[in-house]
Amino acid sequence: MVAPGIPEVEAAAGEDLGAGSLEQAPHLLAVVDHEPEVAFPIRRLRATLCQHQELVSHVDERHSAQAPAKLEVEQAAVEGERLVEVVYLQHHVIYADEARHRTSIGFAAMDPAIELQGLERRYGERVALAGVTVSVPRGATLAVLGANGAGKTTLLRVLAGLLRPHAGTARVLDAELPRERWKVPAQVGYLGHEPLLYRELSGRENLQYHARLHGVDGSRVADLLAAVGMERRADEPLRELSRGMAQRLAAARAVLHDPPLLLLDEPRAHLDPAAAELLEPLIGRASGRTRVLVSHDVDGALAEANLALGLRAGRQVFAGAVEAEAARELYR
Amino acid sequence: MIAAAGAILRKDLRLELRTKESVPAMTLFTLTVYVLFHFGLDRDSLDGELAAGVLWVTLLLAAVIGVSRLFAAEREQGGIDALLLAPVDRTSLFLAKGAALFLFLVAVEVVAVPAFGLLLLGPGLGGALPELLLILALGDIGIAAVGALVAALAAETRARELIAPLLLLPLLVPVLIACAQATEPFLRPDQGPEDLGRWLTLLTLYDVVFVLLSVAVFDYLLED
Amino acid sequence: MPALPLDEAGKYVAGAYVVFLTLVVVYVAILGAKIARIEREVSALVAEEDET
Amino acid sequence: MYSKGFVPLAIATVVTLATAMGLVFFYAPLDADQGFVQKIFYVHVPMAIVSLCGFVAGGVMAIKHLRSGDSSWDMRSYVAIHISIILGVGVLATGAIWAKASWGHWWVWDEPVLVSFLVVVLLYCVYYPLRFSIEDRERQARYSSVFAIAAGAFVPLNFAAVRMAEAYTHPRVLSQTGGSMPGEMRLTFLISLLAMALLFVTLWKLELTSKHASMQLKRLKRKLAEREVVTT
Repeated sequence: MVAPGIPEVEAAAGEDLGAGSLEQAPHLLAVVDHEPEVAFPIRRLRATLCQHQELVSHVDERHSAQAPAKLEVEQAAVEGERLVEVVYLQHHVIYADEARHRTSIGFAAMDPAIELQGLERRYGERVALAGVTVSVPRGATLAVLGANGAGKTTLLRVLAGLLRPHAGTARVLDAELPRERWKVPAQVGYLGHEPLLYRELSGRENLQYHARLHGVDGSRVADLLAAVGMERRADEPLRELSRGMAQRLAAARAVLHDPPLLLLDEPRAHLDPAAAELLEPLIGRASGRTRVLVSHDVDGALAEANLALGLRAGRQVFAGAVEAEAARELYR
Repeated sequence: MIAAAGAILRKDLRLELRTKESVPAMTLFTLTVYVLFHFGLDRDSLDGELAAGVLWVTLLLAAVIGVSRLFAAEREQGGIDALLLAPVDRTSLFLAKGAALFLFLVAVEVVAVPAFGLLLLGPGLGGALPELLLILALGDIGIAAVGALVAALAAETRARELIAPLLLLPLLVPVLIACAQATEPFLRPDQGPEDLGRWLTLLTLYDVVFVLLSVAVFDYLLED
Repeated sequence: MPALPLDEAGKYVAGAYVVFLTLVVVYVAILGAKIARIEREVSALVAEEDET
Repeated sequence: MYSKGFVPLAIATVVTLATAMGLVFFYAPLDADQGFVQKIFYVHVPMAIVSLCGFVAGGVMAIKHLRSGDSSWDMRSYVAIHISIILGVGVLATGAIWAKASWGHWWVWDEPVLVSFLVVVLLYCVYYPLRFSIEDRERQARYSSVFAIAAGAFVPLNFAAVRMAEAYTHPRVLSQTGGSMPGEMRLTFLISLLAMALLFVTLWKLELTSKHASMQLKRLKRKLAEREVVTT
């Protein structure tokens, strides 16, 4: 059922995608639903998708009494060789998970991973963040852009539950901040400026310590050390390693508990291209995780993001799709 | 909670073994203070009240060093953030830090108390070893509980090097009173326990109050 | 300890009560200064608003 | 916000204070062995009791703050501790004068109230540097509350410890313990205590009102400043 689709969406697809990006990876997106009351979210979703051109979609909207969607999703997953992302409604997440499994690619449910409404945070009298309103679907990447001191790191720390929001509402996965802060740590991987590792301990010891804190099996430590290419030097104390190596270990630390949400603060700082490549499956787009990415590399960040949030002096300048040229305005 | 506390404690002990920051410094400090007391008091050997006072004041001052270093690694290397990013209770941090401080104090005393016996004490120490160990243990629990709380309180302030000792020492006055009074009879030439029970009761009460209190309030520290 | 004669004791008693009263008066004076500052700032604000 | 019932309270405070003073100097009998010097007792001891209760009350308010997250309780706790420290300094000063008058020394270590007070005041003096070296408002409130709770629990423990130590090394029963006082003395003492307590509450409310007013003023200024930014 993937092949024919709703004409208007196909038309949109044709217009929005340049030939080049179609060849690269036409992101097909199947939405299957059978309940009339969710027609609205589908339409909203479609609108969102049209804004984000790399997420061109096949939207199938059906209204039948029962909900035998499983078969169709499976079919979509199998048939859709080009099915890169399956966006699915929360009613059928269980089926969508199956589809995800078959395609081994991420999916986004309509239930957003992050939903911020008028978020505010002060330091004493100084306002660090105000009026931030953004919604990030599951599996999507949000690029946070802005000059130094614009509030990017503050936003990440609020999302990580390290800072308490002072006003507005913030929902991170299924946790309402700050009331349900305790739910956040298990689901969030945070990679900030500091590696959050002890200099006197080796990479392995550091990761084992974090594995114990997270209640993760120790065998994952060895796997991750291999994945970040640090096996050979895993037993040297951190202070003897270069900043880039520490950053690789920090990335391993951030994904130790396989979190669905990653908060990345310039994750590729200090990394050479090879190392950056190596970390791609862990913290890159292909990891299938929802990501919030703070970066000063406007083009790079926009290329791997589905939506962007621009901050200036703590205020939101834009949220959603944005042209690189407009984003660069932030730094002027 | 216990598992997380265990993980933090193991990490702290491993860090201490590797950096040798706290315990050697604390031990060296106690020995230096003995020398200072020798010259300051101009006495070759002490006994009774004076001996108990010198011993416990020295141990408390050494504890100040331990307390001021207790959160140093966490503060400088982001350990607090890492902990808040892990699904663990902050109470486990208190338990781990208290236990670490307790072990540090025990390690210091293993050297410092015999050294006191050798350097300054007139009468021998051996006669009342079990009682002395009990007093030391109860005193150390009190110091560890209050020390971990104070270290966490001071960790986030600007003038933490000043605030930690200024907070810690008055809070430890009851420990000093009880420990010195309880130890004193054993350091007299005519050894014999005197009112040991009431001082141990006071110490136990102090330990219980401050351990429970710290567990109750620790959750409010180290957040945002 | 024999009781001090009245003239001697009077000095000390007076001293103690003077300490107490001084504390209270100084405290109230400081509070008064604070309130005066608040009053000044409010007046300044009102004046500013009147101008605009 | 904090000024409700302030006028009757202030009047009651002044009346009770005046009554207490009158009773102290014209009604209470001279102490059998201390003579006129014993009059210091009527200011020293009530001040000590009220100050201690203030410290403990500060701890209780701090518990309320941590429980409710309402920062006004932190303010209440802060002001209670602040006034208690001032009274504590008064206790030390009057205690020293009393000691000089009755024992000939400005400081005596075998007076448990005085010694405990020294320790307590030393501890609470650290409240200010602790509180004001934390910039973030919320964290300041939380850390101050934790301190207030720990110190509040410490106060009675410290008293027990010091009293035990003094009683052990200097077995001497003080003549001014409540039980043995004659009726007139006791009445005078109780009125003095009441006056001191009322004074504490009055000052507490006064300080809170002033603090609240200046906070409101700051907010108003910020609002006006924001409005100007918008309009220009």
